[in-house]
Amino acid sequence: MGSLFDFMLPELKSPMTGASTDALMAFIHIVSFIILAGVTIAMIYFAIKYKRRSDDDKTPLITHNNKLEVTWSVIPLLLVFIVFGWGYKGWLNLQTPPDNAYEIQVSAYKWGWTFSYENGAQVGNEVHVPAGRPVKLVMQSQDVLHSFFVPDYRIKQDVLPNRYTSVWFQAEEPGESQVFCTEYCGTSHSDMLAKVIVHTPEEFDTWLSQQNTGGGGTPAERGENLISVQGCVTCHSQDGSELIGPSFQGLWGSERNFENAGSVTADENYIRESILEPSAKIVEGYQNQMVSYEGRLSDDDISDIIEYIKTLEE
Amino acid sequence: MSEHNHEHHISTAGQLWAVGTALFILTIITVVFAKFVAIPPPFDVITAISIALVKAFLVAAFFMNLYWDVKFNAMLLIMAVAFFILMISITLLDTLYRNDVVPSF
Amino acid sequence: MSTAEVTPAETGTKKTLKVKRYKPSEDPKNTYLTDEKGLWAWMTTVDHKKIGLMYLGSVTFFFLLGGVLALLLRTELLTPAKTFIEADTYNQFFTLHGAIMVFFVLIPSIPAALGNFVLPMQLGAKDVAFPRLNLASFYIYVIGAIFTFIALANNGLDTGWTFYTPYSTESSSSVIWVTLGVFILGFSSILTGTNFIATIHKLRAPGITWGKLPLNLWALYATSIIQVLATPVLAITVLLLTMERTLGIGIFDPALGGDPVLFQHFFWFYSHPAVYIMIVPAFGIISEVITTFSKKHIFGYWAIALSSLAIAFIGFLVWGHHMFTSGQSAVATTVFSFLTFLVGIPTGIKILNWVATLYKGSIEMKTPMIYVFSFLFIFSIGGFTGIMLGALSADIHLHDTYYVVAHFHYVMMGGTLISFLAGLHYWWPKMTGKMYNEFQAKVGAVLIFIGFNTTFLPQFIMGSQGMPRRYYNYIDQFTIFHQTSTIGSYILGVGFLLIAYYLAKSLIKGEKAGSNPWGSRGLEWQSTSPPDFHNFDHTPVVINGPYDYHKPIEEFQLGLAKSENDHH
Amino acid sequence: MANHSTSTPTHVHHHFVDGDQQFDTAKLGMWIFLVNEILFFGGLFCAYIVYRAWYPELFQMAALELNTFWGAVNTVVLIGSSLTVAMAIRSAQKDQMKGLKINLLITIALAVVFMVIKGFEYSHKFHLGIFPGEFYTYEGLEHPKAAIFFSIYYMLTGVHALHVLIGIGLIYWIYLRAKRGEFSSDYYTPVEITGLYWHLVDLIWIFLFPLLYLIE
Repeated sequence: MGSLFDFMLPELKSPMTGASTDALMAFIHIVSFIILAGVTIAMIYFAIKYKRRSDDDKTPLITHNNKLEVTWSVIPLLLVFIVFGWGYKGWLNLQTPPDNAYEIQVSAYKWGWTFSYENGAQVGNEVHVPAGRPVKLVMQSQDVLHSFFVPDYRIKQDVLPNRYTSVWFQAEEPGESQVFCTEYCGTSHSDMLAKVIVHTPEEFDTWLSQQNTGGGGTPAERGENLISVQGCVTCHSQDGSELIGPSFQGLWGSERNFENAGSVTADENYIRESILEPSAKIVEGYQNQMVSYEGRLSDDDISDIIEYIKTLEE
Repeated sequence: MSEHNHEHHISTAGQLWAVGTALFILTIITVVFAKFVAIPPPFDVITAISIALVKAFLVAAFFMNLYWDVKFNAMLLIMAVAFFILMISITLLDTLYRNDVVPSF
Repeated sequence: MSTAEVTPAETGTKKTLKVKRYKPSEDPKNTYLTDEKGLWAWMTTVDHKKIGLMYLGSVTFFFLLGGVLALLLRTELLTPAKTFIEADTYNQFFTLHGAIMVFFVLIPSIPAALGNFVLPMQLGAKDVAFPRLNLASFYIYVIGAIFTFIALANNGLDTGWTFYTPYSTESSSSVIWVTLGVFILGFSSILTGTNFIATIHKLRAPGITWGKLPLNLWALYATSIIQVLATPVLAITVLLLTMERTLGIGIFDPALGGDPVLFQHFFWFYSHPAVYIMIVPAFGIISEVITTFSKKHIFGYWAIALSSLAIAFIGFLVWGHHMFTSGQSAVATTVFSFLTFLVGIPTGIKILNWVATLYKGSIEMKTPMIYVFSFLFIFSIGGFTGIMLGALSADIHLHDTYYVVAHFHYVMMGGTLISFLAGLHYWWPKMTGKMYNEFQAKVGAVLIFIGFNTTFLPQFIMGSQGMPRRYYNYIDQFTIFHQTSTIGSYILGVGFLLIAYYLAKSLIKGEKAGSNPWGSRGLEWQSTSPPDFHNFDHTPVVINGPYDYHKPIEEFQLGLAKSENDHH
Repeated sequence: MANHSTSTPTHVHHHFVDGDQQFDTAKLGMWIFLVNEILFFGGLFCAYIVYRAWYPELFQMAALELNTFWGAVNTVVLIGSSLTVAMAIRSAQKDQMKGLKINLLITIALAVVFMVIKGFEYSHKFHLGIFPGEFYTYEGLEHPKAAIFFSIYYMLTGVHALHVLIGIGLIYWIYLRAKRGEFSSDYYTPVEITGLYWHLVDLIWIFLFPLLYLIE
């Protein structure tokens, strides 16, 4: 049985995200196989045993049996509840990256992937990650929908324009894994591939430091530059002092309460929304005065600013 | 089947005019409420929709004759509205809660 | 002449009617096929049987088109990268294969083609409630098809049948022609559904109470409800998409500030229930065939009847399970997953009831019954893999892989199409009055079963190993699975050719079928083959249920001694 | 064809037992069609509600661009036409053929008034540069999604207006048939089911009016 499952699934390289999935799939396959075998055997057995002898065969009148109906409704119901709970638990784990996850920005486009690191390094169609450490990918698309899929890690997440989505994994051993795009995106959809390359932590650090970080420094440095160039600093301080708008200091990850929309934890999507649609959520105690920066900042600019704001975390 | 000769209901002119007048008055009320009476949100929307529902009920029950008609036709209308509400409420489950990472229940 | 106590559908009170036995002629002189002749008479007919046959012809034509596309796709996938067509052509082919099979074949196949033919007959009615509307919905279908052909001649379509924005708003192919075609086609579906609901409610022969309604009609009833409730949302969705492309209204296009995930909600609000539009009528056929060939009362009539309605209802609440990875909110994902499992239960109940029906039956393995056995096996696999895909963490891994492709082919092709074939072989003698070659038909059924599993079983494995769907190119490790799958598809192709051959031959050389070759108790079999223009000699009177195989056939051949409106 | 005997009126099709069954069936069919209409508009209302929940301030700002007075007038006009259709059916039921024709004509007139007012509203907006979708050029609204509000506005009112136009056609057809004397208290099924359609058009507007015009 074990070897059959090994045949069905690729080798699991991120047990933290995939172990529960694999166990659940094995469970469903086994239970399904038993029931399917039961149904098939019953069918074939009846077909042979009750083969028509003559055209005048008399059959008994059996209309229904409520006990039987209840039994075969309730047992499957219990089974699917187990499956639901199991799937839900595994999925919840996939939705909640560990706090110490190493973050990499992902940009998807027709037809390729760009991975950006904290130090400004950018790599195309290859994402290098350290082994034994959770890695979180914060993704967005530059054009149509894409989807980031690594079969070895049992993870998948659509990549959308205008929004961030994220996915995480923890590869335990150095090695390579295949990345596919699984949301149809046109001509070269099937060539929109990438590789995850897992290094030992030491090798990873060496690799990262060797990367050309390009002009303008790290995303955070570029972000710092942008907020003064774009004039954000006129209204938003970086040291906690009160100006027209809320300060950037301590913004990242804090609980924001709004005049008009409940509260959220400040994350990428919140900051992005605040830049592009400032009036959507007004922080308590402030006026709706900011204008939208849509069209004035590119998606990369916004990502850079977010990176900078992250460094101002208290 | 032919024994089943139910009479078609015929509304009197008075009934129809009464319903029409009620609809006119409700229209005026809803405009007055919206424009001249300051109702704090979200009760302004609730008021406007409630008045619209009353108007819709009047039209469906009396102009469309559902009040006197076989119940199945009324059930069809209710079913349509119910599925419309299902469609909206489930869609809102997504669009309103996109920021919460983990369901809060 | 005798009397019978029946409950007419309308009043609900018992009354006594004068009835007499009418034994259908084994060699009818006047049938609906001889009644009106000539092309013009066919094209303007309001006879539900002829309209059903016209649908059958169109569906067959589109099935051939979609099937050839499928074979071309499978051939291209024999090797990684280019085998014989370019990536863009491949993308167009899989889009058209999907769109044609869904909109032009699966949705109308059972309700509009077979349903149109048998529904009034199973009710003992002379026609559907609105015969002219019925003809209109056929022509609306034709117009929708013409729009699609215009698109074909004009850049084709490369968005996938799902039309996801923003790809579909940017695509340079003729999306608008197809969306308009789908919009028009939707009305055909809506009108058919409207017609069927009204017919089942109002035109039941004396004595057919809800408890004596054949399960095929319960299934068509549930289907019609879904058609009426869901199809308008498809209409508005494709209309909005058309506007998005022409005016840039921005509701779904992220470049204009819209939300692509909202489009997916709109799309799947129709397209998930549409899956039930395709599969629920298949359930109806299975119930008819399995009782006929085991000569036995159906087991759990109400369980099967009501589970169709339950599926129709719950089917509306689960559309978001197509969107677990789309970026929809966690709350919605959780709710959708939970509801998805609920829809699996009534389906499972049906399967078990059918198997229980076989118990102590008198089982004859004629061709339709072989298809039913294929169906039970294949559809069960489709159902179990559906449970797999409903489980959140497993779906994250399997979504948009070949596992999903295999799953919906097991459900749609293995479920709907195989039961369509069961129904076609079952009612073929009634429709044409001719019998096909039983041996060749059995070979065909076995070929379909083998070809089907060879094609799609490997797809489960490669999908679970990570092969994404809609891929023109693939990495080498999947080659063996793709090649096996392609070989399977050729076997399927041969199977379908064989079926086409012996069915066509039966029209010319087939033996006379006789009015009731299977010894069925169903009302549609108590008339001549092919039936009279008015379906029955006398307005039928029904005192027994359609599955009362313990009663003699004479009790199923009763008609009003004198019709109340003198129409026979 | 079946031989129609004298006991069955000619308007009864051969597959019905009698006129009552035919009337009930036609009405049931129309109601099922109305279910489909409600869900057709339901999709648009769904888009409206989703965007309204996302951008409530946009809807409040944008509603000020719509003319409540003319919206209210149109509501009254449409309710009036619903009333006259109901009166037309009553006339048919009572065999008052003259009343039937007059009421149908008034209904058509009111529907035309509705369309004319709608036309003025549209042309006023076009004049300001409020076009649907990407042709939107109006600068009076400081909101990045202003164009989307008006897209939804144009879709809702546009699809509704299309239904009004179809309704005018249908009622005119009924009027012509009434003029030919096809209807009587025994047979007025087409009048009744066209009336049902027209009431639905009214029903939709009853919700459109507060949702679009009356948000402050």
